[in-house]
Amino acid sequence: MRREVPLIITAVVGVIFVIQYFIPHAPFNQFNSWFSDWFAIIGACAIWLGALNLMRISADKIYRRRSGWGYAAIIIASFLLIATIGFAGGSQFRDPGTGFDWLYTWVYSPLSATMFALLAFFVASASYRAFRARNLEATLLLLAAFFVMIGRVPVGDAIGSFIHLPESLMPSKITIWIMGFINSAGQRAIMIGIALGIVSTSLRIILGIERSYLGGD
Amino acid sequence: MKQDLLLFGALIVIVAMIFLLVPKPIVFSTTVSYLIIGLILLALIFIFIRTINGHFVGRRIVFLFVGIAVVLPFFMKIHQPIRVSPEVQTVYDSTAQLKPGSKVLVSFDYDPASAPELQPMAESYFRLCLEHDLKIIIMGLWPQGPQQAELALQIALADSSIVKKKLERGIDYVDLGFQTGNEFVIQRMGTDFRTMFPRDTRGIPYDSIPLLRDVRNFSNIDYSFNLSAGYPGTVEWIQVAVDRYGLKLGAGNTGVQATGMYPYLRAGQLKGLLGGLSGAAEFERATGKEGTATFYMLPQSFSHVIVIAFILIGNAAFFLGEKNKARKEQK
Amino acid sequence: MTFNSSVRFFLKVGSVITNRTILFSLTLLLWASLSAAQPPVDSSTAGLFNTPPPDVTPVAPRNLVVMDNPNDAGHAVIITWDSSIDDHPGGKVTAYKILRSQNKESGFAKVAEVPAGSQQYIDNDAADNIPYYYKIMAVNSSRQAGQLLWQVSSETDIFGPVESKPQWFDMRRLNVFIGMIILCGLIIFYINQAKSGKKLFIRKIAGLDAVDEAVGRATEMGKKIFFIPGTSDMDNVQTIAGITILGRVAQLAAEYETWIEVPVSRSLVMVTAKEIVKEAYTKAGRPDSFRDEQVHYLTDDQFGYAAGIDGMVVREKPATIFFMGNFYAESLILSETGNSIGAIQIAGTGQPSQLPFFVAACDYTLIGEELFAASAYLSREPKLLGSLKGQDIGKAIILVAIIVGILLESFNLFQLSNYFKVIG
Amino acid sequence: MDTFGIWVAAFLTLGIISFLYRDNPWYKVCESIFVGISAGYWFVTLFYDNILGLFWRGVTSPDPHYMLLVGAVLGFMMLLRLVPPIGWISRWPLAFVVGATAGLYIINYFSSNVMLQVQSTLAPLFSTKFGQPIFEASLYDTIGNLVIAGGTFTGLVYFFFSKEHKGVFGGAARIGIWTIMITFGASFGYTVMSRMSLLIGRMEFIFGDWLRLIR
Repeated sequence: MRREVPLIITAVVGVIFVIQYFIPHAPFNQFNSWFSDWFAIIGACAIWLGALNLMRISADKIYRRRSGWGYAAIIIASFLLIATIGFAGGSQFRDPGTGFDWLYTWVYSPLSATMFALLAFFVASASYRAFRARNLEATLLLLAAFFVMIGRVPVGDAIGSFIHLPESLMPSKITIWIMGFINSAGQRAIMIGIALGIVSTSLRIILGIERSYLGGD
Repeated sequence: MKQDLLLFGALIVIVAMIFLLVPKPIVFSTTVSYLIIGLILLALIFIFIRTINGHFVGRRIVFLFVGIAVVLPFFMKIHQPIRVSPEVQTVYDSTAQLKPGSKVLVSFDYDPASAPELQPMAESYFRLCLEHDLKIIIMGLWPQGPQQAELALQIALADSSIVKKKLERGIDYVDLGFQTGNEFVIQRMGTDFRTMFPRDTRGIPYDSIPLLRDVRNFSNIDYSFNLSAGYPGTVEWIQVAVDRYGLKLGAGNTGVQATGMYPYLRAGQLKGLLGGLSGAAEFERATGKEGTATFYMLPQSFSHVIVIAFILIGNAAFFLGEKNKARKEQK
Repeated sequence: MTFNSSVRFFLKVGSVITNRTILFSLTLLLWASLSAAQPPVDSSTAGLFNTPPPDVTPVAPRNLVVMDNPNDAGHAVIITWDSSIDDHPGGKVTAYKILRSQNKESGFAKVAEVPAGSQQYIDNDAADNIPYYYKIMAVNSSRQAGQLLWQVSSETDIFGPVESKPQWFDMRRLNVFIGMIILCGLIIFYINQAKSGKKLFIRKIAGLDAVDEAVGRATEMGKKIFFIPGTSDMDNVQTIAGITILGRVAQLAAEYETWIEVPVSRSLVMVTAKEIVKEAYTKAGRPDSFRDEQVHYLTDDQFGYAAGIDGMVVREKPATIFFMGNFYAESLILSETGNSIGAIQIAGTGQPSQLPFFVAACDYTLIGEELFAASAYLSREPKLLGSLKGQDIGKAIILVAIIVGILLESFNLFQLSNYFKVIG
Repeated sequence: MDTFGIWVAAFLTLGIISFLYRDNPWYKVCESIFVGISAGYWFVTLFYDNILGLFWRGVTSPDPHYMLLVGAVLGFMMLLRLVPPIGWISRWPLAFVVGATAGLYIINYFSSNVMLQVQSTLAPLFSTKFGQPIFEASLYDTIGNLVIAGGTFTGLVYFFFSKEHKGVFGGAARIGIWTIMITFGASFGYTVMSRMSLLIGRMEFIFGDWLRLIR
């Protein structure tokens, strides 16, 4: 019951979802959108498990006075704050002017955007450290990055016309060429490879060969 | 801990000083701007010499320079030339060549986190459509997308040449809002828009909106522009709307995503692409109206130069280091 | 157009007599007489507000074909026609009206109006298994300031009956079907062959050879191992591939008695990862060492998750970090922070846009397909290795198709790419 | 309220940026707020959008979608994890999700990534389109077409697992990994751009909206 039933479910559902693509007849044409709805509902149920886990681990930290328990308290407090405001707000909870919207605009968004913006710094430090012409592969990586970087800003072409480069060798032109041809080729190879890997992995899952996601008995 | 508190204190003092003492806004004259650039260059040369002597700079120095390179150009007055690349020109041409009254579907598939790159595109795209009397249909596959659309729309509508046209919501443009379901939304729109968007954001039924009277599915859309920052986004639009329903699609992407779009661009599945902030700036150039993206391009160029400078420094040090090593081994 | 005017047209054309014009004119005459023989039903000149100017009535379209729309879920009839000869820019057709009835004699109602130039309409409102009759009306109308000035039209014959039906197989996708059968067949074939004991070679994958070393180093240093399964949910095969690798890594960690911690951003992934780690500890013979808090949830939010992990990384300084699964922009935030504390980092993702960052910031990176090969590589289970072989043969077929196809197309011999088109 | 909001946002923005210097209490506070607020944000949003909006409204509408009940049953089974003795039932919905995902992915990736990408790779080398005169394309396009064909081909060779990368095959695989490395470099360089723009956006907030130093 604990292992066999799930394996059968996976196999049957897997096959149905493959063949639905070829069958325009009802109900097969509906499966795709049904699944997206179902998954949305399952996910919304499952987030309770995650939220409870977060609360439990944080509460445990506070209870045992582990290092940084004060920050665990902030996690619980901010979670409860937004959840309370959200649920108190009813179905109009995120309309402009509500507390939820305020938290979204002035707390959530700036935090998100700043975390995202940290990437600017990390991109710089990563390229400073990693882009060294150690061997041929690393040199190619470096050169491609270099050309695309200067080709994507007006400064690149300004330098190009300053040293009288012919039109076809302008950094922006080289960038377009690299992006349009070499990059397309590399992306394509990677994409086809990934697709084959995904087909194979999915097939192993449907056949029940890859079953570790089910855990033990 | 003590050190941290000291630093926080210093920061508070600086902020207070800025608020109380510094005149606002700050604008550097061109001479001062070039002087600052010179100083930064000197600092870089200093770092370069130190690195050659074997003192590698730490991450924090790199961070500091990136910060400076992004912030200082805000106050500078320097003009830089911008060239329009073909994929950007295609978006412009495909849109500008539409007959007045043609319907353009603009999907907003991003959130505020990607706004710095995509918002300028949205603004200048709306402006272009409205100037050419195209009818705009707005929708979003990301929950916060339509809010971003409204922000961009307000800016485009406030443009003096567009105010004159006295455009009306529901007749010249309409916002259908957000719908959950990712690519399935696109798929269902392939047969009927109405099933996915029974009402617009104001709650007016689909059938009562004059603009949408003859719009049933993608076959009634003359061009579509998708602003995307990830999933669901341009890839899904291509896979469903373009491949299955033959929609003509152009896209504005974040710089990261844009690389992945080139295969589609070459395969002709995508008609035009604005990639990242430079794509936005080029588009502003193509439309002949410079805006936020062009203003952002200066810090952009600066920070690029800084990153390239550090790559060069790192490589020079690496090569000289190798040479030293080889010399030692010979001895 | 009347018979007389056709004749006049014929005479005019006839003044320059060549073989082609004779043929053309005869065809035209034949058609004109046919259309004249069937007086248009609604060649009405019914002026609505104004009387229309003379000679504005368009000729009805020809060659109407109505049939069930193929390869669909039913409820659709496809109607095609050849444009009216008056349908050209500046011509006498402004639109076509499609009329439908369940009765051949009467009851025709408009189902749609399409602009001039159209030659096809799909009626998506048809009920299944009900016979319908169709006719098309070429319309010429004039408007001024939104007001209809006048409208004239002429109709075709009635066509039908036609019934809409759903189909059981989408013939347009036959090529995808055949391709998929071949690829899946190959994989299954080689899985079976591997089961029967045939030895299979697998090339070295550096990133996976380093797993032992990475876990070992954490053990030596007495530090933790972090395993980050990405920010996608269980509805992504990359996540499943990632947490499959977690099983092998966790077992190794359990054997070495090293603490492995898995912060996740999706609740379903948390549930699954818990099962997997627990099972790994059981397999390693240490079921009691497993602690529930080893796998814990942070937040569904991409950047909230990254902020949380960054904090954990700098505070707990793990010796080894694995990134396996689907990543977006957080990839570099996480791996640069990991790099700054000097952890060994092994990453794997099938997200092409994030691979460059992992390559730059991690010690080892599994590129795309290598991520999906990892579970076979690490376990050396024959069945899994067999599937890799099947994949490779599929790849070989693609390579041959690329060479042959490009050559054929280069010399204009055959357009092989058409067979790879995905329609519908 | 907005002025206060700007100050809160500035506090949080600088707090996150302070992480670049090193881990510190300010960052820790911001991080904890971020984890808590974002977890709560999705918790609330998913409840309203998916459970109330999608499921409840779908089932109670005048034209009810009873198929949504399947999702609700599966979701409920998931929640049985909270009852340890029958927690194993939660494997059923999981098996369902994994099965459906596997099925959908086989098809989606096979049709979009294999078929379509192969289709676009199969293009004439010396002309822009099938049916055009054979040597019609410019040198620029011809070289490009050769690069695409060769790069895709050798890139795929690199991914072969069951054959040792030796001899001619190994040579092709090596060219393949070069192509892939150039691709990575190009993607990286291209990305630097958009990462910088994100930072520019944040800095404009700090120096413009908050400190009001920019025109």
